[in-house]
Amino acid sequence: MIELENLSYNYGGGELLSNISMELRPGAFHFLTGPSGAGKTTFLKLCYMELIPTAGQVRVFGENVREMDRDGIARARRRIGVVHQNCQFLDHLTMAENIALPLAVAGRMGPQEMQNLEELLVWVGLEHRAGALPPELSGGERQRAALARAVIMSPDVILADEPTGNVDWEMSKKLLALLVELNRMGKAILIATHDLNLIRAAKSQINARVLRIAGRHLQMAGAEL
Amino acid sequence: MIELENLSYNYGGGELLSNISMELRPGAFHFLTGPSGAGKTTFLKLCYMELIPTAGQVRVFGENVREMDRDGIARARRRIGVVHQNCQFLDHLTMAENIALPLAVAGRMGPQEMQNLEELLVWVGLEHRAGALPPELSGGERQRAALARAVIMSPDVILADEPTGNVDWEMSKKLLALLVELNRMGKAILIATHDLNLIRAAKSQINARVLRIAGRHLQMAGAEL
Amino acid sequence: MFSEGRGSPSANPEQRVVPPTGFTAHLTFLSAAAMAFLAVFALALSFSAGRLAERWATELALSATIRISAPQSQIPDQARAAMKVLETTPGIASARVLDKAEQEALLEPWLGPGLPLDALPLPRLIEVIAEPGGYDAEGLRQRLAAEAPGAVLDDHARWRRPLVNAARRLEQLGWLSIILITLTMGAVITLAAQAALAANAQVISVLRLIGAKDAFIVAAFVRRFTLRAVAGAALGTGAGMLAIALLPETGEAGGVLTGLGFHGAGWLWPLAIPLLAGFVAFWATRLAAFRCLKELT
Amino acid sequence: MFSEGRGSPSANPEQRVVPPTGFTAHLTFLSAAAMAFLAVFALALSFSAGRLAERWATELALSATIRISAPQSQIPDQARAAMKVLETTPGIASARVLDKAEQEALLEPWLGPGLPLDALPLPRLIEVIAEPGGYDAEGLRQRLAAEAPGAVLDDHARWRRPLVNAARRLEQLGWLSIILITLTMGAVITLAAQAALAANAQVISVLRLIGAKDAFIVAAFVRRFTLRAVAGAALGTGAGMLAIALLPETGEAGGVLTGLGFHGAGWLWPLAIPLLAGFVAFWATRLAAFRCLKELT
Ligand SMILES: Nc1ncnc2c1ncn2[C@@H]1O[C@H](COP(=O)(O)OP(=O)(O)OP(=O)(O)O)[C@@H](O)[C@H]1O
Ligand SMILES: Nc1ncnc2c1ncn2[C@@H]1O[C@H](COP(=O)(O)OP(=O)(O)OP(=O)(O)O)[C@@H](O)[C@H]1O
Ligand SMILES: [Mg+2]
Ligand SMILES: [Mg+2]
Repeated sequence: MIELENLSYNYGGGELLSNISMELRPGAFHFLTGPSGAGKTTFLKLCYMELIPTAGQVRVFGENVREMDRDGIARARRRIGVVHQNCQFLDHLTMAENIALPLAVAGRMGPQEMQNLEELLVWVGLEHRAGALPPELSGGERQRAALARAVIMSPDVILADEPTGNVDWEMSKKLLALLVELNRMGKAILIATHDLNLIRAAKSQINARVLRIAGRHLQMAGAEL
Repeated sequence: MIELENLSYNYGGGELLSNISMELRPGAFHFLTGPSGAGKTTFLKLCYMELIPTAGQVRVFGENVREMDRDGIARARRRIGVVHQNCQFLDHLTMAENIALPLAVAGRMGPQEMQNLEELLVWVGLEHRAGALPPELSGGERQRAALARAVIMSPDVILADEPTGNVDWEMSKKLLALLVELNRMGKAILIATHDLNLIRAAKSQINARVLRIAGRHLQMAGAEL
Repeated sequence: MFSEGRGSPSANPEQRVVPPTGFTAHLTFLSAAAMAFLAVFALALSFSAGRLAERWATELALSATIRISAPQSQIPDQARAAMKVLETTPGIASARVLDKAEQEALLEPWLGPGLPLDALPLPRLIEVIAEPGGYDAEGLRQRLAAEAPGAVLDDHARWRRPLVNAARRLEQLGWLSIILITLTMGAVITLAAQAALAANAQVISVLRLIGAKDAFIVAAFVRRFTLRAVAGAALGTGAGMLAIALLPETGEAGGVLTGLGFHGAGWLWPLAIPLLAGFVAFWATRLAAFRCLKELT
Repeated sequence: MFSEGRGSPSANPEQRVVPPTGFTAHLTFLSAAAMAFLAVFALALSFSAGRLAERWATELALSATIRISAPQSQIPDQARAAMKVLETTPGIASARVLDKAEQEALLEPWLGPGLPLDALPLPRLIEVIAEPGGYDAEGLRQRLAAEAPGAVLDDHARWRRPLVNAARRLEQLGWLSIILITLTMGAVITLAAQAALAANAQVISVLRLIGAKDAFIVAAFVRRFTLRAVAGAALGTGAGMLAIALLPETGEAGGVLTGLGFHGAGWLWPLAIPLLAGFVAFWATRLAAFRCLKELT
């Protein structure tokens, strides 16, 4: 669903990612690791078309990103759920409205969706904070809300950047369980994380692959975990 | 240096923290844990006077927070280094300028301080990013910069909220070593974190105490870790 | 979700995604109001000056006299000659030789009543009425000098012409101010829109992230800013019209300018100001928003 | 650190902590410029109208005449009585009975030269020159009617008074516009400052966190906004003055108003506009900043 082909990227200085190829197929569950500053966030941004590669190709749902116009990118993004590393919300809307925002923007606010929203709020443990405004949330609550917003549209691909950086281990396991269930429904999932415990827990449940960015290249890791 | 006495706090709704007492003495090294949304960030904000308790007392450097005026609070904050959970910077200044900002604001920009700045940048692994602007940094780099800014004034107390949430384990150990060294120099340190590995690593090096917020109260933990 | 709040928002979620208030909002509203207020005054000034110029020009046109002082015997000939000249002068509506009675009435204030005018060698007077556009007084003078040497054109309203010019200038100044004010309003609204977009960079990036199209984002901002500019301009216009209506009335006798204001259908003109503000705001915001979105990549 | 950049910033770090640009900055600059531009025109209008009123008032003051038409025998007595009345009338600078020669010159245009005036029962004329403040014409008329029944005051410039009033009104309108413009400028700068503070909420919270005092933060914003308002107003004033200097000159003959502009030392007045803008900006920003900081806790 997302293919990178001989992709390179730099922010104007030296090359950050070099000659990387990857394919994210339906039903795949990938972790992305690497030291801080290695380029994990950059990698994800390339996948959801916030950045355009300096060399090589990115194909999203079969379309070459370079050839997509801005509306095309918007359409493709509706099929990709993203959890940003520093999750941002519309500060004047309640959390429930924020989580439902992708539905509102896409004009899909039927009763079925409202039902899903309720369930999702319970799953991420935010049912009691549904009416709060984003600045009133704790760090972990924000991260959970961001994950809920990413999956509300039932997207084909979920890209999450450090989704458990601010939550405790119990909550991390709950969030992982949500992602695993979505994965079993056929969604492709790519998670950037530092949390080795999370990776271990996932590997015990499903067939997760671990990619590692090191020295500008993408390596397969996993055996050592 | 910071004393809480029968402190309670609520954001207008139900009580979040209730009847909490604590004393942070020179040379103390405390961890603060608890589930997401328990009130760790709120607790730290009470310690650095961003919030005023709804009941009970907070004394900072011997002065009652309720009786301090805004300039008094500003003066006290110069002796407290804070790492916010979502670290914020002045986006138009370089990282080096941002880290040196407390010195600039206090009018202490001598050559000795410049020397310290260089060393600190190396320690947090940002020497190659000193000239970058904050939006150009990765999540982990921002967190390290925030820690550097918190300690540049050589404050008497360091309060850090999830300072290793976005960095890998190697870097976490390095940052911990920095904090341990500062603690050995007599600084009081209070760290809110979910990272049990970090707490374990600290306990193996120094006499760290673990406080846990659960059910509105502050408990001593640690034996089980 | 989106079901409380105004109207039926699930149909128009773009109405809610932009924060409802904020200083840029006040700024747009207030600058539109202030500009509209000033524009009403400029408009009133233009209209009043225009009317004043009109009136002065009319008075000017009614007040020329030709006096023929010559030996009594030559007077009838010269009067005829002068009349002939006047007939062929463009811009003269009519000319008429005053009869004895009229001339007596004119002289009375100077000489007192009951004067034996018949016994006096009085000059003959011709009253000249010009057309609204006026005539070439200098040319007429030269032609009169040639045809009727005793004829003297007393353009006694001539000194008023500068006043008419002044009034016309004032009218132009009013329109110039309106143009300036409109441009300023456009610039202020554009910048306010850009400030709002910059302040809402987070809103925009969130909307982008969840797959909102540019048109959706732009519509949200444009709608809000246009409404705000129209509302502000309407308020300012209303306040301006009220202020002008409340200006102390000195009556027609006091000259048109002292009665600064609108007459009759003139009161409809200021109502165009909010429409103009809305038009300016719509395009200013739209262009600013699309440019801003393009820059954000 | 803080050593590159402008000046010696380590001494003045507050100059660098506020982002140097941003839309609110442009907004402040531009609104100050636009307001100053309009203010220059309003000022020129006031001055020109004031001069016009002055001139018309002076002309008015020089042009009254009293005509005494009575049986020849009573004329000298009534003339004396009228002179006595005039002497005791406040606001009259001088009055003088015209002699035969002068009266002849006055009548010449009406009657032609070489008139046997001695043979005519001419009324006597008194030229009245008023003081700049003018006099009470109605009161004078009533007193003359009592003391010298044959005396008629011909206040033949009376119809000009509405013009003078109009000019005075125009002058007031100019000053009113200046007040409006100043208030608008103050409001716009205040809101721009608040918008800037709101947009820089992050800057403020960072500075708070690292122990910056309120005065430090306020100084940074106030300084920037004051400089920006002064610079904008200076530009606008300069542009306005240039525009006025370039207005087509119609000369003194064309009336003062058509020569809209400043004379001599009048050119110094617009220079006060940037100072006023700076003053307004300083206080508007200062108050807005302290209020904003108080609200942020
Ligand atoms: N806009 C930018 N301009 C220039 N350099 C950038 C920009 N964004 C990121 N970088 C640099 O690129 C490198 C990789 O950044 P990235 O955010 O992808 O790292 P990361 O792997 O996500 O790290 P972390 O685990 O700390 O979040 C970092 O050194 C960062 O400073
Ligand atoms: N400004 C606020 N207004 C209302 N409620 C708030 C506000 N800030 C925080 N809260 C609520 O108070 C609770 C505690 O928040 P706090 O940020 O202290 O949690 P935390 O322990 O730091 O959690 P985390 O580990 O997720 O960062 C949360 O439920 C949060 O939603
Ligand atoms: Mg990252
Ligand atoms: Mg927290």
